[in-house]
Amino acid sequence: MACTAETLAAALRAAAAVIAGHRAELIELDRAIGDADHGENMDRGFTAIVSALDTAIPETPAAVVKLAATTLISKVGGAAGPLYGTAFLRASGKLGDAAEVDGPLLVEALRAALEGVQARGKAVGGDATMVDALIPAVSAAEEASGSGIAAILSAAADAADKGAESTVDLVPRKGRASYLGERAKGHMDPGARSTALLLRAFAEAAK
Amino acid sequence: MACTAETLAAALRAAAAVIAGHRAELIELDRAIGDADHGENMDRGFTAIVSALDTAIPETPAAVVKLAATTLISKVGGAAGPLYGTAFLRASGKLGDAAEVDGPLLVEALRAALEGVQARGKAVGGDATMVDALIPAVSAAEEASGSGIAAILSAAADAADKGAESTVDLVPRKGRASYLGERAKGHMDPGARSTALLLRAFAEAAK
Amino acid sequence: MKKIINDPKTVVAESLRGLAAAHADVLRVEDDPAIVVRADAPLAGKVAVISGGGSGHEPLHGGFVGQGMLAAAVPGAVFTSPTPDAVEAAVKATAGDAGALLIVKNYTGDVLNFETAAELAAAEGLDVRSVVIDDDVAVKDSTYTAGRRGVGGTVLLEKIAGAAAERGDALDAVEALARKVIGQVRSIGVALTAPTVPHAGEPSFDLADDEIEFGIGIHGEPGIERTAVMTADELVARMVEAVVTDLPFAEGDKVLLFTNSMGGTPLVELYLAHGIAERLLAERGIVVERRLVGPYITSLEMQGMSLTLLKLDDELTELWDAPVNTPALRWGV
Amino acid sequence: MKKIINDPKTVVAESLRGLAAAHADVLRVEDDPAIVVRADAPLAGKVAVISGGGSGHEPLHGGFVGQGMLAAAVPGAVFTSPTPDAVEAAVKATAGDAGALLIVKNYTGDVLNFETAAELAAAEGLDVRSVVIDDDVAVKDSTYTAGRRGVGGTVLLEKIAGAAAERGDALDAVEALARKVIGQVRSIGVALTAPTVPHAGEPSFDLADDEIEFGIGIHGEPGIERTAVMTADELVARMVEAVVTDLPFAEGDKVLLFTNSMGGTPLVELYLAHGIAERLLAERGIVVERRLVGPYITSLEMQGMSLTLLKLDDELTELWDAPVNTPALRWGV
Ligand SMILES: Nc1ncnc2c1ncn2[C@@H]1O[C@H](COP(=O)(O)OP(=O)(O)O)[C@@H](O)[C@H]1O
Ligand SMILES: Nc1ncnc2c1ncn2[C@@H]1O[C@H](COP(=O)(O)OP(=O)(O)O)[C@@H](O)[C@H]1O
Ligand SMILES: [Mg+2]
Ligand SMILES: [Mg+2]
Ligand SMILES: [Mg+2]
Ligand SMILES: [Mg+2]
Repeated sequence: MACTAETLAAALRAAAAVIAGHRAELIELDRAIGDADHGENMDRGFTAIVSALDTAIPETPAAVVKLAATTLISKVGGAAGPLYGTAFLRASGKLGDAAEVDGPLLVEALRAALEGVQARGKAVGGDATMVDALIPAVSAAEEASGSGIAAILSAAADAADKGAESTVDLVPRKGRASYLGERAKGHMDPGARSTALLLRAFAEAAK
Repeated sequence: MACTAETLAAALRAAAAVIAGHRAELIELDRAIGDADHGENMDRGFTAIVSALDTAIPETPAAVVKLAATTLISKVGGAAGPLYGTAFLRASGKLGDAAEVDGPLLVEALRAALEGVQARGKAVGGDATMVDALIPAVSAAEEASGSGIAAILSAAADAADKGAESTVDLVPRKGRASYLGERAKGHMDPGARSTALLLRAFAEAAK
Repeated sequence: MKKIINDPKTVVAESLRGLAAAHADVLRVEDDPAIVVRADAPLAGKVAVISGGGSGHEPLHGGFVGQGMLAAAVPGAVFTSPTPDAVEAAVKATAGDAGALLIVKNYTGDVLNFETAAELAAAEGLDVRSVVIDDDVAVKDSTYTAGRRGVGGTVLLEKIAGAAAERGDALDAVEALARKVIGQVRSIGVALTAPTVPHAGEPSFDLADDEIEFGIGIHGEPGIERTAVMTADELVARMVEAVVTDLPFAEGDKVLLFTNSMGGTPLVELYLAHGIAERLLAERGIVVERRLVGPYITSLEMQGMSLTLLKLDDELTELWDAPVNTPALRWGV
Repeated sequence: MKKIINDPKTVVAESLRGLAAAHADVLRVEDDPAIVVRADAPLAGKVAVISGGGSGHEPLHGGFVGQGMLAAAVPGAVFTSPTPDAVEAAVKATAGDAGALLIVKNYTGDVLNFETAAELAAAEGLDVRSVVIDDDVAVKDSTYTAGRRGVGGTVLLEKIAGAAAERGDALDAVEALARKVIGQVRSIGVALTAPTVPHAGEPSFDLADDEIEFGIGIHGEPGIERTAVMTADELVARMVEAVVTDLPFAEGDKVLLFTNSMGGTPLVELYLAHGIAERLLAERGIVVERRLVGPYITSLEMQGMSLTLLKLDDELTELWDAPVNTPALRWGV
């Protein structure tokens, strides 16, 4: 499947549906170790992305991703808003004016997204944040970079799932969950989970 | 048993112990149809009576009852404080300067107490208040007026128990419980219950 | 029961110590019997406006003691009206030749204890009057009840009577004004949860997760009906309807709208409800000229709210706007 | 969940409508993005002190907008920090040549969103500074946490910075003063119950009937330990100890003591706790010169309280005493 502005928009719509379906789960994860809003925040943001896409789909893949970025920044709030917003913004920056995104370009964009999140939030691997889903996802994507878009995203999503899973045993050091210290052990980080959900939705959409 | 200042003081101490023992029950009754303070109020008042008697027992029965009256008025508050206070005050008025209270005088004092409560609170029989325990108690006392103090008080206590029981089926028209209307049915009036408890305590003390 | 207390028996006394420490510039607390009086009492040449009742409704009444409002407050045990000697002590601590006005909320206990106090004070030659406020439209005022309860209107009455006393009105005038306020103020309350009285240790009543009590008093006493939860729009519409149709308030009337939290309802919800009430009153052509929004007459931690409407005229508005300096209400000073 | 709302998604917007209706003399609310600004904004020649954060902590921040305090407040969704464009809109609506100071509570979300807003505003040539308040001693300030949270001290900071701006201090001076306040204010909080976020529908955490959370933030986030209930004397002693030893506050220090309810704790308990804190500070020779008692920075209906101590000097005391006219804090006007 070609990765154009149109298919990217469709993937974002698919992601919005997945987030809406997991809204309660993300709230519950955040309730356990944070402030019970991550599902609501993500749902508000992706619902707004769908509305924006309903009005008009920008011409280039970069513009679509940038629209998602600015919408997330202006609608989500909380920690997740600026972090995901920056991720999409940096990814968009990589895409340039390409009319279609190929495997290697996608991998570059994913790497840029990760770097953006780390630049903004200063979290490293093992801090029990969305970074723990993103780092293995980007590595897996890089390894699969020769295969097609769908395969790359599938590999990333698989790795993100494992990464999210790994946060269950970690003591958080960033974000609200860090206040809990040892007590946060046994809970999956909501942002890591939403990262894994988004990558899975993109992978499915690319099939 | 002779009814002197000393024995009256002992009866008040006995009554205080009974009220303390039923504090939780009276709170619970008031919780159901009022504001959950009747047991606390009565316990505060009778505890204060015991303290006052610990300092000095007044010389005459009238003075002992008056001490109880003024203590209740200044310590209980709520509806029960002025009502019981007035009851004891009127009863004390009847006792004059007698050194010992006999059956007929006791009955007169009980009647005066009832009249005092009704003068202050304007409740009539059937309004589901302490008056529903007092009316039959005074009638029973009057019928037993020829027998001894103990027998009079026993008869009054028996009648008060039944009277208190009768409030279960009534719709309250006075005090806080009246706001509940029909919904108060099925609950015994806390003030009627405390009246019955007091009379029973006096009857036991007189044995 | 989880509360920040040491012992249910000493809650009120200990709380008053904190009140005194926090607001020494405005008031002082006297012990045994416990009363809260203006720091500058007794008040020479001015009527002493005094109120009181069971504790647990804070800031009412102790939080309204100060310049331009109450001369003294008489706190009883939690939810239990104070005793006559406490009320009498408050009169003696504050009232001078100008006399005193007792503001009594219509509950059997308050009425009986304040009545007795007024008699005691009168017997000592003091000029003491009392007014009974009964603004709660949830109770049918019939021989089948103890009559309408005194609720939210009490706060407005204390402010306005206090302002009249402060500007030097004589006792007759302050009393007449108080009766006027009572005649044109109406309230209704709802409870979402029950309060827990410290000495009782458990909630005062049981309310299911999908139920509310419509028409409660300030102890959560029931009124009109126990009903299913509803949206804020529906709830406030029912409340406005109950209050407006009772007086009734008519198109063109100028009013003060008082949206009160019963304690546990957060401000975010209270302002939401207030906004709805403003809209509904505007739709009826009733002109909201003044407003008060917040937890001013509460029922411990009970969640719920009340709406109070007072019909204004120029005099009442002027007295409402007059300077006041108390722990809970302050402006112009 | 029982709340006086229509729809979790519109709670904040509807609540702001009520706030605007209730306090039109002091503030106005602008929509999309939602911001609360002084009625007389923009402020010519004066620094605009602006704060904001997730909603659900009312009266913080909207209730502190007005003369002598905040120029604008930026309310996010409940417990969710606002977005950069909302913060930027608040800056543009209020700031003039004198610039703006953003007061940011130290939470990852607030810091990231306000930082971005400051960059956006600076890019448009506005002089915008920001300070991050982190007064909560319950959190160890280490690389293992997001750092200390901004809690009760925020209220005092907003008042003092607002007063400095009102008297005409330049941005440099207001910023320096804000940093001074942040350097000498410390807080600790406890929770007895959990708040319920409207969109979540159930309590944010589970606390057993005999447990309290010692060292909570304003969303009920945990801190030091979950422990058994204790008496008010024990609890307040632990809180005072935690705050006093942190700065530390020493014998002879003059302080402002702020005893804050987290929302659901009734005033009768709060004043009781305040009285204990006053006594314990007196025993340590710490001189309480000013106090604030009430629900000023809350966590919806959560029961609990916080204690905040600010070390005073003549300048801070003068700025604290300066006139303020906002919905929730008012004196001298
Ligand atoms: N410094 C950080 N770096 C990376 N991710 C972070 C950081 N802080 C928080 N997060 C992520 O944000 C998620 C929480 O987002 P959300 O609940 O929407 O915001 P908030 O914490 O402000 O309520 C966390 O689960 C975590 O994955
Ligand atoms: N008008 C009245 N006449 C007689 N008894 C009354 C009246 N009003 C209330 N009572 C009695 O007082 C009792 C309640 O007392 P208590 O709970 O101590 O005071 P409060 O109702 O002020 O909380 C009721 O159960 C009832 O028996
Ligand atoms: Mg969160
Ligand atoms: Mg009672
Ligand atoms: Mg009572
Ligand atoms: Mg949040």
